[in-house]
Amino acid sequence: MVTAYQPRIIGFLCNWCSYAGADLAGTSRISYPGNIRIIRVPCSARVDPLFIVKAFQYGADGVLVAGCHPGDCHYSEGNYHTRRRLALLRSFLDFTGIERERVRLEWVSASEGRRWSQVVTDFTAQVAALGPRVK
Amino acid sequence: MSQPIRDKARELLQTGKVNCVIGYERATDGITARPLFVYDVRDVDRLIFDRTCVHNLSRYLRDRRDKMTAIVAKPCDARAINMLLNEQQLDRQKLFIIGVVCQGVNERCWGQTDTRQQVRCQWCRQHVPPVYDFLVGEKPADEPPPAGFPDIEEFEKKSPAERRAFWEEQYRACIRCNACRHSCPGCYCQECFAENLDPAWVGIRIAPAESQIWNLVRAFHLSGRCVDCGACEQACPVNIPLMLLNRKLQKDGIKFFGFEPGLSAEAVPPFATFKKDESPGGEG
Amino acid sequence: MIDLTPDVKLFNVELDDPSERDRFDYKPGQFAFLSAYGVGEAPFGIVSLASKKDGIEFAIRKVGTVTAALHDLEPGASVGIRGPHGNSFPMESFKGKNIHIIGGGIGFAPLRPVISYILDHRDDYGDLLILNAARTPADLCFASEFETWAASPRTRVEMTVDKGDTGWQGRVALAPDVVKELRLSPQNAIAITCGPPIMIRFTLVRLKELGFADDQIVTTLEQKMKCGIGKCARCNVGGTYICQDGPVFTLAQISRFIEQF
Amino acid sequence: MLFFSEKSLTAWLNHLMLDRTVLAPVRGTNDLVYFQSIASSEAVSVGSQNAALSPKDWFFPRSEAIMSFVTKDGKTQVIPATMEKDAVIFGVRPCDARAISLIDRPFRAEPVDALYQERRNRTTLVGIACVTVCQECFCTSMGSGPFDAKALDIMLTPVDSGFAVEVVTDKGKRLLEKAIVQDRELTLPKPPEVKTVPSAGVTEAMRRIFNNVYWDRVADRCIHCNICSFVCPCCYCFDVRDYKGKDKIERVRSWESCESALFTRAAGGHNPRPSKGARMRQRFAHKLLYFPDIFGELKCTGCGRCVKNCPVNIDIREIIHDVQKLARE
Repeated sequence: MVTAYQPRIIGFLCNWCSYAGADLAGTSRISYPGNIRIIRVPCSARVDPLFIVKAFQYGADGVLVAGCHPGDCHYSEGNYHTRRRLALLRSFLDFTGIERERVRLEWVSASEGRRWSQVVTDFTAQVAALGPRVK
Repeated sequence: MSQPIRDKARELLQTGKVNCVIGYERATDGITARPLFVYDVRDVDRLIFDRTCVHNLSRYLRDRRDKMTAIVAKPCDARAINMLLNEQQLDRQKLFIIGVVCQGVNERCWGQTDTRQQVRCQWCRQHVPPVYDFLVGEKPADEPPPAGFPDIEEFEKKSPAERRAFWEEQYRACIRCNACRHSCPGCYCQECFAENLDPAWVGIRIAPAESQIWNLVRAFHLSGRCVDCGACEQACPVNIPLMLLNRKLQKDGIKFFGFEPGLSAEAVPPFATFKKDESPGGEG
Repeated sequence: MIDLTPDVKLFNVELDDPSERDRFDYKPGQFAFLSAYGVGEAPFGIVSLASKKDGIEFAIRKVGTVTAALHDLEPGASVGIRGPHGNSFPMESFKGKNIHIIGGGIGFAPLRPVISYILDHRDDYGDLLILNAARTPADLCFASEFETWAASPRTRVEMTVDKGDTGWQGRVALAPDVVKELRLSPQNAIAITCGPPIMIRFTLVRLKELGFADDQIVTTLEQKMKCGIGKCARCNVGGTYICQDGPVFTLAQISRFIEQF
Repeated sequence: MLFFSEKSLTAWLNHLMLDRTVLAPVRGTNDLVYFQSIASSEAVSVGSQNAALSPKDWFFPRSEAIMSFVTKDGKTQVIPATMEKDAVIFGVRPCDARAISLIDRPFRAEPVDALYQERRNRTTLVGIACVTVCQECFCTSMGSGPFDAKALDIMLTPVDSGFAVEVVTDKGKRLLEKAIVQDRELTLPKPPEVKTVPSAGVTEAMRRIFNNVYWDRVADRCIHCNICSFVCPCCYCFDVRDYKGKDKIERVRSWESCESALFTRAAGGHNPRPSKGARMRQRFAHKLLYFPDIFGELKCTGCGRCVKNCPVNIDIREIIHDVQKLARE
């Protein structure tokens, strides 16, 4: 039997918006690919770029960071900082051969269960298309 | 250029304005230069300055935060001082900066006379230190060439697989001596993330996977802070082209945030601020 | 595993193969490495006597990653043990002498086997004075054994803390000052001390002032170690390897060190 | 005298590779020469300069699992590491061979480091004499020399179109059994002139100036970058930590440097060597004072790698000069 390649994806979700959004997707029985392993963080700004590099070192094929929409951060401005950091990190990792498409930053609110499902589905397909990171 | 530095150093020590002048002297090969700490006017004539003076001496200032110190600073070294001032790591009042006009420095190759100019210097447009108390050398009249990153653009043209292969070879070469960190003026953390035991972000194993996380995170911690002084690359005993990583981050720092570190003592580093309606790096 | 203080636990390590127990022979003052599998290994002084056949005891303060991992273990968990290493207290040569034991904090732990040994061979030794010092009353190691010790013939137990608490009626003073206050007599005596480096240094000075000769003062030193067998060149003080040449030294030996410990 | 033609040397190396690991200097990453396991003698690059890192990496690797632990049914088993095949290191310079013989002193002393011992017993060292010298080396002042064969099993000296072969040990003799060597008259080149340093009596001088402020002054410019220890062929400081894997735990030993600020810092924070001066002195004292006191030999072979690589030119030759001078004052 031939099994399609299943990428391993790590998701860092902010506690206030995106984690609640993912929860809503669950309670609303909206399905999405099970490739993602979710790590809850207090704010998307808690995601030290080091976590992302470490996830790749441990064999992740993609990393998704999700937080509150701009303006909605529980801590006022954490997600603006995340946006800056991740922009630079994606470009930097791409430079070292970890394609920028393997890292994604998304805004998902607590009410966007459906959007969460869409984001995960899209990202999983995108990472799957790149193939395994470690060949 | 050595004589005016010596004269100034003598004056500063004699008047008691500082108790140490950090500059350069000739190394034991008779060719390259090495850092020199002058405490005594009798030693000022050992001071030199020329194209072999590659070290970024501002790295030493963190050991002398509370002492009156004079320092010989090339433009990139002075940028490092600004960067450290931006981050509240130095007291400007305790510092006397002997700025030197610089037209580029050479690769540090012990015992070799026929060394090339460092790659980064080809595209440097900062020939005069952005901060100094006393300037040595003539300000150049020519318009400097525009800054650019042709080396980075060239590397970006490679395929992801090629880029990955290139860096994986470098990770294999890395012996994790940490000289890159110790030569860097920006790496002043009391305890580096790499030394954290719990969690051990970087294990002690000298192996590609650990070297990858070390090299990438080290460079990224200097994003918006690296002043392009090349100290890390000059120190590396296995010749890893670390400036490729650093210069990539500089290039993007300018492109995404319009920021070049170290040009002013009052600048706000890019990761300490944000704009509400920006989209750094574009969408997707 | 027994809690001795808020951050010190007493561990009783039993060998998987009981027949190996006799091969693991040790003397008061020796140390061994314990492994918390998956975290690492660290050296600890053995605090029991070899005559105790149902296990080997260690008093371990939670200070780093290995000790934290050991503290987190459940009773019955598996650990690695390597040793015994190092020299020991010359108990033979102490015979017939008055013994002063001065221990500070967790540094009191390696002196406990000396006390046990003397009490087991009580007639071989003169008067025994035990001074246990700690930061606070709660940090006094082996407090539950003080009464038994004090009840032994010709044995006196003294305590001191750097900082008392509401229930504390005893002394509040630094160990070296107590040494001075007690006017320990060097007459036919040996003083054995262990504690934080700063306490050892000052206790040595006070003992000298009281007239103790360099060979009457004995201490046991501790340094960061990786191998315990004189290879890793980490525990050396000057050219002296604490792991092999020590950890037990007389002041006569220490004063020949060229580097500070 | 025995003679190896280049052709028969190549054939011999290729023959050795059939059932052994053969390491030789190979030009690799960033144009530096390293000792690497080779699959063909064509890869060998024996130039006039020594390799960037010494073959100590083979006996005392930068990182290795010295043992592993497997837990089954509540019992933990300790599995020692071993070596697969016998090995040959080709192209070892006299200074690096001597360095290995110096690391032998502590590592092969009782209790022996079993893995190191096994590697030593099962590895044969084939040396190449230095007919030219690097400008930073000073081997003759450190008990060796460009033609010194003492610590090798076989010594090859470059001559016209081949090498003169000196069989130093029985192990070397056995390795040559399948080799085609001719017995012929050979004129050996003259050993090159090596710069010297005043190493005689430096141990006593070190003892005398141990507490001199000199160490703090030199350490001013030291950036404690660890390069010197990592490139040194006879530095053997290491760190040990556990790695948790899926089915086993590995106890890993890696190179470390006594120059590192955390080297002697114990859990709890006490550090007997808190200053750069004390740490830098430790490195030189270990080489020039403690090791000679214990083993009777200076722990330096004059290979010059630290001199060449130190970013701030802390030059052991200059240190020895200064120490001798200060001790006389």
